[in-house]
Formats: sequence, C-alpha cells, structure tokens
Amino acid sequence: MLHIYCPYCEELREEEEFSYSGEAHIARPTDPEALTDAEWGDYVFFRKNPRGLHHEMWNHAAGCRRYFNATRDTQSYEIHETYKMGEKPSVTSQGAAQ
Amino acid sequence: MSQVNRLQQGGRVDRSKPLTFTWNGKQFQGYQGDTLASAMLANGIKVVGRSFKYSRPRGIFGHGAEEANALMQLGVGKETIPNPRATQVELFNGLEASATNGWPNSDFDLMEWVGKIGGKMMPPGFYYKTFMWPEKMWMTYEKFIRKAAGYGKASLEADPDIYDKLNRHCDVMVVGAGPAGLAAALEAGRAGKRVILADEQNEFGGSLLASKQSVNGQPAAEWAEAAAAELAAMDNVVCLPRTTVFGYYDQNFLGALERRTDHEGMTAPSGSRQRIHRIRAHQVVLATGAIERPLVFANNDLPGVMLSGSVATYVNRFGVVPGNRAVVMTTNDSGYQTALDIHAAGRTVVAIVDTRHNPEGRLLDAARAAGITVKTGHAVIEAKGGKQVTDALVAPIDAAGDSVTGKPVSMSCDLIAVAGGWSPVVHLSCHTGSRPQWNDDIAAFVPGPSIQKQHLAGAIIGEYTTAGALNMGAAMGAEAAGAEAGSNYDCGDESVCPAQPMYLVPHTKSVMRAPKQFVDFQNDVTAAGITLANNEGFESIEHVKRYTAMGFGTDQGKTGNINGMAITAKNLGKTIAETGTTIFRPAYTPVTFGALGGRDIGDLLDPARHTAMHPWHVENGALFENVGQWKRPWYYPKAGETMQDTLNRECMAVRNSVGMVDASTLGKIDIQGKDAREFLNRVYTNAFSKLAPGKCRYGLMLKEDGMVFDDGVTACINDNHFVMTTTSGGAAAVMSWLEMWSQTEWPELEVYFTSVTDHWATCSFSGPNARKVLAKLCDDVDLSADAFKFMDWREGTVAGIKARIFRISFTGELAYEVNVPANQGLYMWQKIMAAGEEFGITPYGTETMHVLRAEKGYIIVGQDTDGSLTPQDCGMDWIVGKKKEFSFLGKRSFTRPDTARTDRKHLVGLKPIDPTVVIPEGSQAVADPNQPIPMDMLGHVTSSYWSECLGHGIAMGTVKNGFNMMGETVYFPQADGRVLAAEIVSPVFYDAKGERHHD
Amino acid sequence: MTSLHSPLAHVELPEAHAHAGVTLREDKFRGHLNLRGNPQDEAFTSAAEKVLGVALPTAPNSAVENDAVRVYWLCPNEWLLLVAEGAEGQTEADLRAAMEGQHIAVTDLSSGQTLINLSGENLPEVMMKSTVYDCHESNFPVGKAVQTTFAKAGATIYKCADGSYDLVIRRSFADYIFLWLKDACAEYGLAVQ
Amino acid sequence: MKKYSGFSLFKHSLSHHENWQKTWRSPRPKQSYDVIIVGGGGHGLATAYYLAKEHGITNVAVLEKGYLGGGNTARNTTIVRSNYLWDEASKLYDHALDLWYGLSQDLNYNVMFSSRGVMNLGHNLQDMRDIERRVNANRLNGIDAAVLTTKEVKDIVPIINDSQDIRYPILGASWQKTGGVARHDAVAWGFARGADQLGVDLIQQCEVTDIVVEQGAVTGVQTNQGFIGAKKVACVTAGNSGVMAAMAGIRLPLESHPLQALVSEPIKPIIDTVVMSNAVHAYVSQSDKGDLVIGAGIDSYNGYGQRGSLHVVEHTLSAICELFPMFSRVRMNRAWGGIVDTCPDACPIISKTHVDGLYFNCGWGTGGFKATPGSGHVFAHTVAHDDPHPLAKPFNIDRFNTGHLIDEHGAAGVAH
Repeated sequence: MLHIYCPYCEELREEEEFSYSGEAHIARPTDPEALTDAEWGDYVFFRKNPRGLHHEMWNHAAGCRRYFNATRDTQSYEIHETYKMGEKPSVTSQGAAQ
Repeated sequence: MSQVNRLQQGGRVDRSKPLTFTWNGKQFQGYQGDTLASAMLANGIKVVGRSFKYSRPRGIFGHGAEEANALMQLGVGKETIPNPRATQVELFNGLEASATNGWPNSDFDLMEWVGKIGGKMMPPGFYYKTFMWPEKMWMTYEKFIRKAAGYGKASLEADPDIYDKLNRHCDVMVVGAGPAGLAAALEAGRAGKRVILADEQNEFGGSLLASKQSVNGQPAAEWAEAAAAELAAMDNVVCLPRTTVFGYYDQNFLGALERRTDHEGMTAPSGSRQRIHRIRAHQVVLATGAIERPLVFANNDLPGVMLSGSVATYVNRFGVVPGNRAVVMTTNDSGYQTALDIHAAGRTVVAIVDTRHNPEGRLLDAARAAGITVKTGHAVIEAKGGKQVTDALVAPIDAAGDSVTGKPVSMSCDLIAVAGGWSPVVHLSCHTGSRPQWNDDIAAFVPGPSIQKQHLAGAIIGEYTTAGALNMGAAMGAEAAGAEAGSNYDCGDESVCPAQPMYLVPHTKSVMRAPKQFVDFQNDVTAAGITLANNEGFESIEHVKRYTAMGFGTDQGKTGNINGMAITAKNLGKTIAETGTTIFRPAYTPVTFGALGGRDIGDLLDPARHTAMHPWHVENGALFENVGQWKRPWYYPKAGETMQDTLNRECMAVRNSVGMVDASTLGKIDIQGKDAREFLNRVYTNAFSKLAPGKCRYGLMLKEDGMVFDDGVTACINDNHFVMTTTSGGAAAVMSWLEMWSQTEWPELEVYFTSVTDHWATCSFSGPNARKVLAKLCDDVDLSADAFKFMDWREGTVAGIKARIFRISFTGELAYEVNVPANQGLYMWQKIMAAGEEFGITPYGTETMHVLRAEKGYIIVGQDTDGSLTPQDCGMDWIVGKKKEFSFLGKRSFTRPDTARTDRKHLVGLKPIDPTVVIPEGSQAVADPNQPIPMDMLGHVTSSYWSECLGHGIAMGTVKNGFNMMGETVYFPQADGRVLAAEIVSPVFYDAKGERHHD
Repeated sequence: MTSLHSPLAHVELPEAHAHAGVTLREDKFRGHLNLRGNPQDEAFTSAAEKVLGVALPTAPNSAVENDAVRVYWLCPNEWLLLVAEGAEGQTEADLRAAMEGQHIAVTDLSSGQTLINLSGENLPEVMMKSTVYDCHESNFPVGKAVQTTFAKAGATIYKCADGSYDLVIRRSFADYIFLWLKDACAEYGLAVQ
Repeated sequence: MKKYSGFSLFKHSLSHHENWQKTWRSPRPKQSYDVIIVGGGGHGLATAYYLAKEHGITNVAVLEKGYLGGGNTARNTTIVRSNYLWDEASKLYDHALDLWYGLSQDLNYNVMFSSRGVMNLGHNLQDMRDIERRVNANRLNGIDAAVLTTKEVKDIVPIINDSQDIRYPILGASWQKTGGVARHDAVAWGFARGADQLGVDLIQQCEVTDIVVEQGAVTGVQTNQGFIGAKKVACVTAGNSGVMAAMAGIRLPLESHPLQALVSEPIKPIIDTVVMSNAVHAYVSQSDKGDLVIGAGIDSYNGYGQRGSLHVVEHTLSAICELFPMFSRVRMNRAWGGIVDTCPDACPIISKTHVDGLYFNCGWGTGGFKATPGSGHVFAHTVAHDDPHPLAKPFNIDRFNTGHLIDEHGAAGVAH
C-alpha cells in the first residue's frame, strides 16, 4: 500500500486517492507526420519497464486532480521523490538498464 | 465427565463461571477464560482430529497460532465456521465444536485403515506418478481425492454477520503485547505519541501471563496487568486486544483483524462480528515473539505429544495439566521450566530427556533438587501408542545428535513435552519483501534488512530473556517515538545453558525406514518425505515445499518449516543459511473473507449514481439499466406489456408525437479559456475553429492509436467558453484525458476544465410535437425553425427556470435538450411531462433511445465500437479534419500499414432478408454459410432491434470490407442451427435525408 | 410545488433514535462556485479579494471564511467558493467583471454538489470507517479542507469550529453516501436534521 | 529413465521409496548449445521439451536464475480455457487447450488437468453482448463455447447468488465446458522431466547477466556461471522480459505489474467449476486440496516485488462475498503476488527480433498459464525454423508499428 507525497497538496496521502499513469517524461512528438511508423509506434506503445528506479506519472485523482511525477523503485516500492510537472527528477540511476 | 486435568487452583480462568460446550455432540464444561483447547484438555479429550493424508489421530499440540492439528468445525448451519484452531477459540457458553475429519468420527476413523494400508503407496508426489490411465478417468479419481481432502465445511447459507473496517493512523504501531511490546508501547505512549498496540490474545501480556517470574519485584502477570491498565488510560494509545496483525504492507501499512464478538458467541449480537483495522503507521515496532520448535521423532504426531512451552502455558495460565505422567524432551533449558511447572502441579515427571550431553546451570539444579530424573545425552526416539501416547522410547544419542548410541528403553507416560528451541515470528517482517536471515548463534531465522521504518524487539530477534525483551522493547519504543527510554527492567537470574540445534531426532532405523517422523503435521509431511523429495532432485526449498506441501497448511509451517529446511540442508550437504527459507506471505493467521470485504457488499458494493429525476423514474415504474455506475431508466413497462410492446409504444410515441428521455448522465465538461478552441482542435478529429457562439458540434475523440475513444456534442457558449458532452460511461476517463494533456503536454494553452455532469439535469424530448411542447413552456426564445436551427443552442426561460436549450437530436426527430441546474431537474421534468400530456408525451428509456438512434445509424461508442475501429472504419471520415494544422490526437496512426488498409472491418447497416427477423446482437457474419467449421468470420452484429416504425428488423455491425460490399448478403449462423441472412446497407434506415430533425 | 429539490431531499429518514451518535444535516441549496486562476497573478488575486472580501487561500488544504463566503483551496489554481443560497449568480458575475480579460474560469456547481454536515460523539469512528484520510485533530485541525475519498465516492471535507465536519459531495453520489452513512452509523444511531 | 505408474509406485514402496531416480539431472553448463532458453518457467520448459521432441534439437540448455517453475508458473490461479475473442488469440489458446488434453500421458507426469468447465459471468447488457459475440466467434472457430442464462448458471453453480435484486446481478455467462484447471507446479515439473529425458540441460541458479550480440547476431549469454555460447537464444522470462530485452538493446511494449491471488483454508468440496467475473473483478475455483483459489485484480503500478496492495485484495473479496454470500465466513489463508508482463493489446509477443538468433516469448499478461503447452509448442517451431509458427505469426512484435493489434482486453480482462 503506497503512501504518496502529493507535491501539490504537500502531504502524504493513501494510495487509494491516486491513479497511476505510467512512464513519466514522454513528450509527444512535435511533428507526428514526420515520424516513421516505428518511431510513432515507439511513442504510442513502448515503455521503459525497469526493475529498480522508475520515473512515473501519477494523478491525485481523489484529491487535487493534479498530475505529478514520482521516482519509485519498482522492486522495493520505495518512493524516493515526487515532483511537479515540468520539474526534473533529482534521483536517477545512470547506467541502469532501461 | 468432570474436568479431570483441571487443577484446583491457579491460572487465569474464573472457576466461578462455568461454561458448557459440546465436542462432537457430547457436552463438557470449561471456565470463563478458557480457550476451547484448554477446556478440551481439561476434560481429557485427546483425539481432536484426523490427519489429512493418512487419517492418523491427532491431538492438541500447541496453545496458539502455531497449532497445526486442532482445526475445528465451529457452530452449525449458517453460523458455522470451518477450521478455526481450538487454541485460538475463546470458550463461550453453548459453543459447539466438532472434528473436521474422520469417518464415522475422529475417534474411530475407518479411513485410518486406508491410511495405514495405502500410506506406503502415498509418498510425496505420488499423484504426479499415477492416476493417469485412462485419461478420462482422472475426473473420477479427482472426485474421490477432493472428497478426502479439505478440512471443515463452509456454510451453504448467507453469513448472518456483518464486518467493518476502520482506517487508522498512528505514530507508533506496536505489534504484539508480550513483554517487549508492552514495554515499547509504554515508552511511546508516555512520550505522548499516537500509539496503537495490538495483540492476538484476549489480554495483553503474552508470555508474562503464564510466567512465574517477576518484573522489578512484581509477579510478571501483575506487572502486565498494570502495564495494560496504564496504556488503556492513555488518550493517545489505542489498545486492540483480540486483534491479529495479519499483514505488513509497503510503507508501514498494516492490516489487523479484530475479533469483536467471537468470544461471546458464533454471531455478533449487534454491530460487526469482526473488524479490519487498516493502519498507516509512521513507525512500527515488531514484538511478535517466538514460537517453540517441535522435535521430529518417530510417531511424534501421537496425541499426547505437545510443545513444552504450550504445556507450561496450559498449567500456569489455564490451570490444566494435559497429562499425569510426563516425559519432557528438550534441547535447551526451556523444557526444565515446564518439567518444574508440571511437577509443581503435583503430576509426575517421568524424566527430563535432554539431548545435550553436558548441560548445567540453575534450571538443571532446580530439577534435580525437585527430584526429577534427568537423562542427558538422550532423546525420545519414538512415541508408542494407539490413539494416544502410552510410552516413550528413550535412547542415548551421540553428541552431534546424529545417531542412536545405545539400546532404547521404554518409559510409560501419557504426555511427551518437546522443547526444540525457538523460532522467532519473522512472518510480518517478510511481507514487504525482506528475506529473513539465518542466525547461527540462536539457530533460527531473524528478520533481514528492511526499508520500512521498523524496529524489532524481544524474541523476534532472539532476545529470549524476559528482562532482555522488556529492556529492548523499551529501547525500541523510545527509538520509534524519538524519545529516551525511561524504564529499566530486572527479572532476576535468567541465565541459561547453551541450546543444542536438533532438527531430526535419530532413530535406530534409517529415515526412510523408521516409523513416520512428522515435520509438518497438517500436511502429513515426514522426514522421509522430505528426503525422498531431495533424492528425486527437488533441492530448492521452494521445490521441497511444493513437492511435499510442507508449510502449505493453515499454520503456514509455523512449527514445521525450520525442521524441514534443516533436514533438506543436511540431505544436500548445505547449511541452513544456504538452503534458505520459503517466503512468508500474508496472512499471518487466516482472515475472514467477509472482514476483508467489509461493508462494500450488497447495495454498497459499488456506488449507484442517480440523476435528479431518479425518484420520478422509480415512481413511474421504470426498470433500470446499469450504465457504468449510473442507474438509467431502461424502459417503462405498463401493465400487461411485454418488453417489445413497451419499446414499440415508446418508439412510436417519439416518431409520431413526442417522447422524453433523461439524458442527465451524459458527461458534461465546462471548458473556459482563450485557448479552448485550440485545445478542442487537438483532441477532436474535427475542427472547432469556426464554431460560433450559440452553435453546437458533434465531435469524435481518439486515443493516440487512432481508435475511437469517445464522442459527444460540444456547444460554444462564447469564444472563450465551451461545454463538452461525453458518453455516460466515459465521462471520468475523458475528463482525466483532457486534464492530462492540459497539465502535462500543453500547459501553455490557457484553458480550464471543470466537470459539470452533476450540475446540469437534461430533459431530452423528441418528436414532431416537441416544438409545441416547448412553446408551451418557453416564451423568450424564438423557436421557429429558421431562428432556432438544428445544432443551435439558446439560453431561455423554460417553465420559469433559466435553461440552456440545445436543439440536437439523437433520435432523428425534431428534438430539444433542456438543461437546467439539477436542483430544478425533477421540477423541469414534471413540467415538461405536464405540458406534453396533451400530445401523449411518453417517457422512454435507454433501450428505446438505442432503437431510435440505430434507425438513424448513429453509433454508440462502446457498443458499436470496441477500441479497434477508426473513424473511417465507422464510416465517419466526414468528421476527420483534413486541413487542421495541428496533428490531432490519433491522426498519425491512420497511415500505419494496417490502419490504412481499405478492407478493414467497416461499420455498416444490416437489413435482415427476412423482415420479421431480429438478428441477435453478437452474431458473427460469414460470407458462405455452408463453409465447414472453422468458418471465416467477417465481423459481427453490434446493435440489433425490431423497428416498429419501419416494420422490420434493423442492425448495425462490422463487416470486413463492408463499404465495398453494399447490397451483398452476409449470413449469421446461430447456435440453434438457424442461419440468418442480411443485406449490407447504409446504417441510416430512417429519414435518410435528415429532413425530420431539420424541420 | 417547489421547483427546488436538493440531492438528499427524497431520502427516507431512518427510524428515530433516542440517542443518536451521529447527526446529519444537509445544508441545501448553498451556492457552490468553482474558481480557477493564477495565484501568482496579482491582478487575479486582488480582484478575487475585492469581490470576496477575503484573500484566496494559497496554502494547500486550507480554507478561509467570512460572513458571505467560505473558500476552499482545491489545488494551486483552483478554489471552491461556498456562498449563500441564490448568491452564486451575483458572485459569478462580480468575479467575471472584476477579472475581465484574465485567464480565469468561474463555474457554477450549486446543483452538482451539496453540503452535508456531520456531527456527534461517534463521528470520529464514522470518519475512520469512511475515509482513508487521517482525521485526528493533530492532522486535521479546525479550518482545514481536504479532498479525499469517502467510502467509494469522493468528498471535500472541512473541519468546522464546533468539531463537526462539512462534506461537499457530488449530487449523483448523494444517495450512495447516505446509504453508506446509514449503514456506518447503524450501531450508534443516525439522526437526520 | 523409468516410467511412472501405479505399478512403479507399488514396487518402490517395497523398498521404502529409497530407490527413486532423480526427476531431472543437475548438469554443469556446457560451453555452448544450439539453443539457450532463458527462463525455466512453464513456457520455457515447454519450449525446450517441444524443441527436443518435435524438432529433434536436443543440444539445448534452459537457464533458470532461481528454481524451475518458480515464477508465474508457481503463482497463478491455474485456469485453462481458450474462449478468446479474436481469431488469432482464440486459435492460439485453443491449440494449447488441445495439447492440455493428453498432456499427462504425453509427459508421463500427472499434471492433473481437470476439465471442470469455466464460466465468465455477465453483469450488464454490454457484458452480455460481448459474451454473445465471443461465444459466436468461438463456436464458428470450432471452439467449445456456449451462452448460459442466469438459471443455467445457477444449475451448474448452485451456491451462486442469482438474485436479480443486487447491485450487479448475474445476467448470464459464457461457458467453456472443456476448460478447467491444472496443477501448476506439476506442469513445470512434467515438462522439465520430459525435456531432461530428451537430453536438455536444465541449469538452475544460473542468472543471465547479459546477452552477447556480435554483428547483429546473438553469440551467447553471460551468466553468473560464466559465458555460455549459443547459436540461438530464446527469452521466456515473463515479468523480467523488459530487463532481458534491454540487455540486447531491444525495447518491448511491456509493463510489469503485480498481480495478486489468494487461497482460503482448505474446505470440503463446495464449487465444482471455475467462475470468473470481469465486471466485479473476481474469479474462483477450488483446488483438489480444498482451497478456494481466488484471483484478484492487477495492481495499477509497475512492480517487480511479487506483492501488491491490500485494497486490491479487499476489492476482490467484497465481490466474492457478493457472488457467494456463504464464503463470507471462510478465511483467507495466504495471499501472494506474481509479476505479469502486460502488452498494450493484452496479447503476447512471440517473435523474432532484429537481432539474428534472438527470440522473445513474453507479454502473456494475466493469461500465460493456460497457454503453457501451446506457447512452448509454437515458440519451439519459431526458434527451430527461424520462422514463426503460423499460429504465432500474428503475435509478431511488428504489430505495434503496423497497427495490427489484437485487442483482447475484453476477453482477457483481469480474469484468468
């Protein structure tokens, strides 16, 4: 049962208040028509799926309805940080497999 | 029968409050304060059940959660509960218990002979090796296997009780109220922290309640009572006795089950029977203690073989001595105290059999001083007896404990107490993924490193002395509270002589040939069985567990696992640390399903959402359809009507005069900001750049994969303000979708979204007389066809209420949707019904709505589409903006090779060749009805209805390459053998030119 | 016939309890306005303050109140304004006028939501049954407003000075929430005012 | 290697079971193999078995980082059925179902396949439309399927709550009589024993740390037991597939999620078939041991922890108590989690990759167990011929670029 710090509400809240939105920092291609099918498919379907640190997006659905990002370990489930949209993570794992 | 084993005095039972209970239909007495187990033992009941595989008689073995044998069938009828352990059932007056196995009964069980004779043929894994021929017979074999398996019976009636849950939060959660837990809770409580203390037993104190020690000069049990009283008096401490913490989840979340009324009767007199506490703790102190390890020797499952500490607990806490002549086998000092307690109770201790060759110390001295025979360097290698122990075979063994070194002698006894050392209760600490670690010093697993904010105190990390547990508890409680420990505890001399690890007591015969030496009682797993598994190549401890079923019982191997792992390790020539342990999972002890379900059952299973007009629909006899969480009127039958009659009547009312549907459930999103248009352009396939105030436009929304996701009408309120409608079921998803793009991808667009679904109530009425009805109620809007056109909206006053009137139509008729604040929705509905009365205005439900829209060929997203259709596949290329500057969501996917195919499945109209036929929805289309199976399927019927106004069946469906097959016939083979046929046509069956809704 | 029906207008009242541990009162027909705008924009905040007579709260989960309005912080650019019955139209108009030309949104939700007040000695336990949020006074002091779950629905919960809670709930969930409360309070007795 | 039989059991009982042979050898890895299969779960072992049996390729190693059958094979709820919606998927699963019949005899190992029937309940009108559609599709594909009325559901499962007055009443069901359950561990062990007998090396405690690729072709794998060469490497690592793929520089459209399941304490037989409900998120069967085996929903977040959140289990049990009010007093003995690798279209990937000699079989999501023999069978063909088996062809990884997805969310749901 995750306990997630909402960077907007500035409180730890129960997992039941949140919904998970998958990998964070996926930018929509600025010119989709210029992409190959493979590049477009990569954007639409392919996701990082690391065992370990994962930057992921959550929505505080039953709270402030803001989307935000979290850096969470997918093995230990430890949440290292949460941060607002537009911010960069401060905990990263260089060299970790995707 | 009187309580033959009850002492005249002592213990924590109230002899002034006798309680009557029945066991296997026979009446017995116990006392207030007894467990069912202590009362059964008091009455000399030996056989409490039969084993799983071999039907061997089994007796009470432990005194708590570790009990593997005494699984009861409690109560009868709808109150019955299968499988609770007698050791954990508090006795109450009138309790009815019976054995879960044994035929005709557990005392005299004919299956025992099957077990005796067939047992040799039933080593672990025997079922993998046989029952294979002939193949078809397995289902028959299985029937017999299933019958023999299982323990108790579930009731066949609904549960009369309810269960509820509390969400709790605290600074410090203390699990276990033995010495360590009490001391920890006292420190944290005194520091002013919010503390929760939970313990599975009815009173706090744990081992202190059965101890003859003193704490700081006070008798242990008295100290525990005082501590419990002090905690109960603290406002900041929640005391939860009879509460088992069954699971430890991530980030210090714990699940605990409180048995609120089980000690009073089978069902709760009022309120909930059990309650789940869902606890979020900042800090957790695990003070869960340790469980005594049994010793594995031949026939060690005979009734009368018991854990030494359990025997002491029965003597000291319940005033029950479960035998008259006891042999105590021990590998450590624990057994001595039990022997002394039995001796003090006035019963005979035949001998203390100590596997150690040279034990010494205060307890040994005390035993000798009491005149008890102590045989060192010996072991009970085999128990003898039929339905209970009659003798113990005692033999000298070597110092390593590997072999018998001399001739066994037989000792007559009716109780063998075994003390094999202690296994810390590490279970909870493992639930969050931490692996336990083997500690050679105490020959046990202790909790491994954890990322939880967790503190360990007492026997869980091998601190087995009372003073040690108290002081460690105090230290950990203080640490968790961020305070300094304020107490120091002294319990006198607790020195002990080192223990001997002993996992398998040697026998004169080899392990494969000796009488059965049980490791896991509940699943009849023996040392030989484990050895066989190892010999067959099952070397991983998980394989051993799975092959033999060791640890799979309802006790989850609390007593058996360590011995089994050690036997495996020895067989493989590895250390126990190398062999490792299996993973402990929730629940620590079983948790009632109903409690986990809580109150979210029945009407509370899922919220039923209602519109403002719901009371009217109920009053007027509507039947309802579940649409997402919404309850929508499905149709309004009148007396004597079939469903089809009703639909015909409702449809014809709309086609010929006027009908009204409650459209309030449609999602409605208020969109404001100067970039609202641009935003709409990006999320819809069509353009909203030119939609003028007062106008509405239908839009189609796609996911990035190009597939239709939602649809609806959006109205322009003014240049910076729009109201979007969505499907009823899709409202929340669309809202999140818009917010996601706005917040994460296009924050520069100035636009805000607010859900107004619940704010607006929508009365949608259609039919040739719709204008006349509206005209009666509204005089401030020019309703003429030229002034208020199809796809316009106006603000006006309807029945005196300010309303937004949309001239949009989902029926193909002249139609208005009157939107008013929902507080006035019911009123507006009634006003329109009254105004329409002269035209026979007819309320209709979703089913008629579906028929009417299908006659017009309008799709329902989620029924006609399934996430695999593009707008083009739906024949809606007209709504795909070709010139939009921004590559709207999903657009790029159109040009992928598979998506760009022109022979994809297309959504078409299907006109039954036989006009009387309504092709069942879900029918699959084929080109050649005579093709043998497997047939090539072209698509399926998504919507199909009887059209009363057209006088024939109509349908929509997908057909491969359908747009290029107009006029061709496709076939629909039915399960009943009929083959229905339909012509592929345009999906617009009614008023193809659209004259009626424009009128 | 009145034209107004509150979301809970039709509920069946539970049997009268001699001793009700929880009391529910629907504060019907209040004006509910959702306000969006940029709190960093001084023009916006001062316009809001001018209209409302109180500065918009910017601390998360906070609320402010004067005689005319109670304002809940909902997220960094969103507030819920609770005004008297019928005042929502004028307040909306005033806000729009004062914020002319700004990137703002004002949305009337008066019919989409309702305010219910819960009080009584067993309320703490009922709150523990109903929400995963920690309602202990150390975490939920008077004047705090929190959006969270309530049973399987959502609610914006405000702690009143008298220790009771005001819940803003969605209209369509009102029947469900009432059913939940009736059930949760069965052991204490529920009174409806 | 001796055959298992009732007779052999009797014979061994005379010698106190002291002389049973090993179920499989425990060989040291050779320097190189024709094919290395990474992952010793049911699918990997089945692949090895069919490579040897059907394609005569026996110079094969199965590398397992833990113990055989220790991943999802050991953690699922053992349901076997083939009533999927789309032709591609239902044909693949039906191929597997065909192999389930006779599997015990083929392997000389009783996998206890119990064809007790599988029922998927419908609770609203759209559920029933979907059920009709799926059953019709199955029927015309020659797959056993029928639609049941509420009464027929009640006749088969007398203890079910068929009241029409509940929040989500049962409106009907789809029914696959030939589906059922099997003993999950035995499936892994049976395939392992069968593969071993045909010469496949099963190497446990052997973790692959890298896939070695030279000039676009695979040459072997690095492991904790050193480098092992291979002409072909076939990855069948379920939840860990993303991690494996990354070693070869391949991206997969997978997310690994916790999926939880639980069992009750053993009780006497009370439910004789498999009942599943997507709409209320619950499915249940009873094991031969007497446990009610219950599958819970998938946890929303990515996770390799083999554990999930309590509320998912609570949600499932409220649904179970609604469907079976008498189970309310039964108790949960144990709950656990697996790691399921989910694809965007809820269908697997059985595919060659752009690396020569490297193959992936993954993405089975919540539905892998039932496919075990079929998955192994078509993957073995794919690896042996370096060309997809006709049934595997649609499950090529390229579908995520072409758009030819096989969306089985409806039929797959959470329920398996």
